[in-house]
Amino acid sequence: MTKTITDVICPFCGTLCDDIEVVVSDDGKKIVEVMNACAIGYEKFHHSQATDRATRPRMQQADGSYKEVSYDEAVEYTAQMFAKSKKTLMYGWSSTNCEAQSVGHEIAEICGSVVDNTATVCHGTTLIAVQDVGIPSCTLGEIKNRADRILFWGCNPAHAHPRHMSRYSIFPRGFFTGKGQHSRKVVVVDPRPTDTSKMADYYFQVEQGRDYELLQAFRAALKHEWLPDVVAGIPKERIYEGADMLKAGRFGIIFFGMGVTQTLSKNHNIDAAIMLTKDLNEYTKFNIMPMRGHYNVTGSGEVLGWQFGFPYAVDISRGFARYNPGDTTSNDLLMRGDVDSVFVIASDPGAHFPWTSVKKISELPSVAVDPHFTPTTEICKLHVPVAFVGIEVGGNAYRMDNVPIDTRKVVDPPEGMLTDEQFLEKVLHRVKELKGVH
Amino acid sequence: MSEYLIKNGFVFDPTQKINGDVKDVAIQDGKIVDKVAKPKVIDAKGMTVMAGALDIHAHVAGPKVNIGRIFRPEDKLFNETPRKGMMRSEGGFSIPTTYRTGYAYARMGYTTVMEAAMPPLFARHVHEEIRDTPIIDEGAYPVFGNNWFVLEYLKNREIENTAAYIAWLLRVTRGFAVKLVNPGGTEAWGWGLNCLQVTDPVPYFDITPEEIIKGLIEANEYLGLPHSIHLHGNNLGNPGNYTTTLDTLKLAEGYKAKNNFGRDVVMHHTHIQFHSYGGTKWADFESKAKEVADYVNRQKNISIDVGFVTLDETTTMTADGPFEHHLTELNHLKWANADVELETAAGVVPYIYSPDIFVSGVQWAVGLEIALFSKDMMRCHLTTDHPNAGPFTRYPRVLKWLMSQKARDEQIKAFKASDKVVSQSQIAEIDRELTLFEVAQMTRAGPAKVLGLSHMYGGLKPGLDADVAVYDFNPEKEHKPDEIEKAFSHVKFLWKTGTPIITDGEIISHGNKRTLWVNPKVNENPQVMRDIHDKFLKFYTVTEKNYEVTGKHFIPNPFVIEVDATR
Amino acid sequence: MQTVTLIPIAQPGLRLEVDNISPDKFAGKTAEQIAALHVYEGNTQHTMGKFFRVEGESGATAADTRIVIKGDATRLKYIGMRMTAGEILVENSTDMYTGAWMQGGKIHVKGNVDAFAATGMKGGELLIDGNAGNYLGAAYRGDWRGMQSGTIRVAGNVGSDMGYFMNGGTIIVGGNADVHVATHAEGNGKIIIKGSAKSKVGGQMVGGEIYIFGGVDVMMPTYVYRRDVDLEVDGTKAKFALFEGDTAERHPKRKGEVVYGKLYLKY
Amino acid sequence: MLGNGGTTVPKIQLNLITGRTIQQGVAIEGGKEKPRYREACGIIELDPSDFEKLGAWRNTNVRVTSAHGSVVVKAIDATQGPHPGLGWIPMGPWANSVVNPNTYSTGMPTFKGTPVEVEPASNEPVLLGIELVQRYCRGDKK
Repeated sequence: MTKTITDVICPFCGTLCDDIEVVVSDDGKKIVEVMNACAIGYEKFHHSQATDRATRPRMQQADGSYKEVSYDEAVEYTAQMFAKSKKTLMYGWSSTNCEAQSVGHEIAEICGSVVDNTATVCHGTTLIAVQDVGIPSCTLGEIKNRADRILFWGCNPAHAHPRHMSRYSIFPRGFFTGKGQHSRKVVVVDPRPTDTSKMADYYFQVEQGRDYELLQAFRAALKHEWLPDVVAGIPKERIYEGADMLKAGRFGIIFFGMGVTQTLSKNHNIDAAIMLTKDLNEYTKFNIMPMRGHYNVTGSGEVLGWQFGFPYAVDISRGFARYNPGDTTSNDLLMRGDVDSVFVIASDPGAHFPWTSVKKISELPSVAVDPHFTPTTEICKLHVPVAFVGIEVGGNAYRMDNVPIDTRKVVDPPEGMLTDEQFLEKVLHRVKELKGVH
Repeated sequence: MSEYLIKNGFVFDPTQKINGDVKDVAIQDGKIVDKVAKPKVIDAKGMTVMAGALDIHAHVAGPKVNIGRIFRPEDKLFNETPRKGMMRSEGGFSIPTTYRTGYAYARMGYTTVMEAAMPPLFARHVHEEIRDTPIIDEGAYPVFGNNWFVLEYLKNREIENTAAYIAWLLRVTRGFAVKLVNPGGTEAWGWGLNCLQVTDPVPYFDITPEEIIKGLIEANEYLGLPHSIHLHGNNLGNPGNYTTTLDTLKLAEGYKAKNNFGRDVVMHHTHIQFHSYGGTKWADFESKAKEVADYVNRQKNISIDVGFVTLDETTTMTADGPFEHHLTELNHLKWANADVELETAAGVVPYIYSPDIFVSGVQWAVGLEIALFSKDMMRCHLTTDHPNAGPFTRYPRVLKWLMSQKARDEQIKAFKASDKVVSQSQIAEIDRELTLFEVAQMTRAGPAKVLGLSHMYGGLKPGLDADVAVYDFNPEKEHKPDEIEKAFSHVKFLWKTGTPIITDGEIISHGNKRTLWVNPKVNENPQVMRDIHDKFLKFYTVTEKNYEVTGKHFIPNPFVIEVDATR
Repeated sequence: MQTVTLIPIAQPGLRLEVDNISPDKFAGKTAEQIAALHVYEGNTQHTMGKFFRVEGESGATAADTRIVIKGDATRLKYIGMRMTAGEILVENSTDMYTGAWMQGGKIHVKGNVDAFAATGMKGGELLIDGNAGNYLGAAYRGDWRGMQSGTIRVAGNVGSDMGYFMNGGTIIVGGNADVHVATHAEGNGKIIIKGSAKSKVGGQMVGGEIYIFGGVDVMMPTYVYRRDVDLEVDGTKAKFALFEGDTAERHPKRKGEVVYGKLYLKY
Repeated sequence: MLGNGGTTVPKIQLNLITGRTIQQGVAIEGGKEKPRYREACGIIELDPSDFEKLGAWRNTNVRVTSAHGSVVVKAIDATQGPHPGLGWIPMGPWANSVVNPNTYSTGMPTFKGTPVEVEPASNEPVLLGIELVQRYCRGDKK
């Protein structure tokens, strides 16, 4: 007799869907079926069951091969690495729960490390912009219930956040939006037509790298200021028309993604988009929201925020927190040779950093804590496999709109496996011994 | 058995009418007791002894506070303290980290703080921050004044259903009291609009702020909760708004407090300084503190906290979404907004109260006038609406101004537009100086009574929690104004429920911090449960099962106050 | 004026934080006392003496203290941070935050400086014979109060985000500038670029002046040509085309006149 | 394209962008050690017009080279387009072999908008993700 667990939270993307249903075997050990999830979420729940996954730590040998070691040996190696280092880069944190993050932060404070999360290569530049000009935003339900203007700028939810459009943005019928998609005008700005732009009423094919110019042009157009005939490949008539269409809405939202955060101008693109949103509030109601990637990258920023005052790239090397992207961010630290060991958890820089940074990681004492085999685990000196958060252990996570949702455990991890939090607790305990603090 | 005897201090305890008599205070197993057998003795000779202080209204934990921290790195610049011994690192001035928040309150002799606005959907976030704030007991007020359930029930005057919903929400969010922020106006902000007067209709919902406020007073007294409704009224911060404030306060007339917690008031109006302005525009801006204070003096069933302006660069944050938009239009500084589905909104904007700006000077005067015109300090409490009118770490400076006319005169002289500040306010004519007994009422006995917690906090009566602060301040000596500020900035000794937290000025323990919440029992109410189920199905973006705050990882040390409101 | 000379005798493994290398910190100290000052390599506190031979001695005050750094300074962060007076001469190149938050005095770097030089500068003079990195004379993260006053001269090229949130003072660049010059500038700052600039010049600028001798590759669409003007700019007499913007921004009025950011392009 | 007396290998210049695809998302959760990850991310999507300029068949391997590195991927037709002049490699080790690491002191490498040169490399293999990363970490790659 199988049993069905409802209201399960999907630990993949920042959409943090919480309506997943998981059918588990009667012994509660195996996932039999996963319902309501997107293709990626479905894959994540099922692959967590893979028989070929690592269940014990693995230490890199001289010849580059890996040899299984005990969790105790893994804790000792990790703690010694922290204790001996002058500055450890502690990177990742976005695919684990807030409780594990908290334990990691105390290790960082004791050892004088740098804590950075995946925002550093995702929405870090968004956070810089927010610090410069703020951010008028809202929860996703406000959009579902009120929004009649939906603008996707440099993001492609059809691929990156598959259920976003049906749960929150384009299609849902809400309190003041009973007609669903018919109550809304959808706008997409992207250098290539995408599966998202197929659903748009208005599509602007911006010249790649010219988002900043186009955003400022839209702002000028709101005030009917002069514009050159063509901006970023868009004729000015279409810009004035677009500006009026946005003004004419009752409640609008701009969603944006890595199309602008990773493109030339970076934080300035977001800055201009936020100011466009602010300007639109002179005429109607408008908000803006980053399409956060990992399911708990937002949570990492929140916990760092209340414990240290900064959302990522937190340098605690001198015992107090400092922050300055460009200096205290992972890729700058690695490329400038300003760290002497690397601790990676719940993310995969090996796959997602430029190769010059990845090479630096492989040359340093390094630990990767991850349930999967990844390019990172296969270049670090030590791989510590752990239970899947949101599947084999619960814990708090923050959705892309900062809404906290407590993830659920649906099955037990393989016999004897530790969770991120348990492993970090052991390392913290050992680090305190080595550093003589209580 | 942990026993302590604090000997020979000047004791101030309004709950026992003790006014500076030299007495001993005994502590045993977390409580104040009459006598102890083998105590550790602390010599408090020449020092001032009071109960631990309570902050009835501060924004110290939760989503908008953290927006403030995250979007103001410059607030931390050159203002960080490294980890030391058992103490975590600290940072930030106007929006300090959770660790600094706990330490800073303790250093001032505060042992209980109420987070003033908790968006229910974000309750987990609020509780995580409370968990990471050491030493002090905390509770949080969920916001109700723009909640769709409340608007719909009260449109039909359904008090019992409103009460049942309040009971449910307090339980699932682990909340402490019923908070209203710009009732109706924040829902209107969902469309970029506002409700400035208590008679302005709320778009679509066909109800007025007046009806929301009266309805929630009735529901609150139906339940008999420890605290009264906690109200941030409409039209905050605008010239001439004192008439709106008087209209709002009048709504409490005729209501009587019904509860088993010794509370007499039915409405607590918060940070009333922001609501006591005259004039028609900034140019003729003036204080109407007298008019408001006089009404509060007459009307015994309401209480207030002040929201003193401390003349600092700070960070404003409130669930009054439209106000923050208004503010960013005025000062052009960065603006964060956070609308919350079905429930509320929030805004955050940095603000500089400059002694060189006439309006800031008058705002400073309004706050002090409110307190100095108040006759019953049990109903007038010390706050800065942290961090809105200034950081809570400035309380000792506010005490200096309240206790010393000389200190006030020095500040008035320091204003650039000194003459205009004086002409637009009455502060220069007031010679009242608050006594330590009155300070103890404003910061201890008063808030404890209004919160319905006088059976735990606010005094040194045997049986109360042993929250005791000892200040190196001799009331029999003459003091320069700055010595007052210095003494109240840093307690010499502090106990939290009997645990020594500060000894000889050094923090030695994180104590046994508790999270307070109220759990009202009401009759089964199938209709309200159906309505809740229906709204989660149709309009929320989280499921009903994923809404309630449960688990030790959010609240490791809860303290539940049970209320039986079954009929 | 008395001179203290620092001669590197060891290089750190990581970057070295030398915020104590400042006339304000050296003033009134002997070579021994200076050698005992702290420097930081990650979480590790060292004495200055571990990395530098200290020669000469400081003046009684910052104002009459001159510091000379010989040898390789490319791994030294925060040279002259928050200095109020006196002089620092660096004979080669420096790392980040050279002269950050400086309020007075003079820093002369004969080589290059890395990013964040003169962050939040309030006054004084910074001379760079080589190139400067990104965020020269910019605001610290989140602060709307960038460079307030003082002068920065760079003989070579500068990176991106020069004069970010600039409110006052002058930056003169002999070579070229990368993207984002004077973004969010407001008030009376002045930037002169003798070479050329890339795109995003003057984006979101509310007030201030930019002079460019060698052209801009892509102009912001929110700048409007006003007229030609004959000017003498840092010793060069020439005809300039005056553009005003950023038209997308709010613009305050001064004496009834709307104040714009001014962008002068040399013919 | 034709040189005197013989053919020269055709090369085209493109502006490279990278990013998410649902296949990439499924593959990273399905296991980055598996061939499926290479199928999802060891590719470059080209506009038909650029295929013409390149004179290469669909689904043949090409070498993508930038100022920052070089990598062999399989060239396929644009799945979301048209985007003449733009090349698309899903985010992953293949893309990260060539993207511009310059952060402009923001912490963020310039993942989008890297000028690259694309040339046929039908005889060169597309490496598995982990293989590729281990190779350049061991220094088998400049």
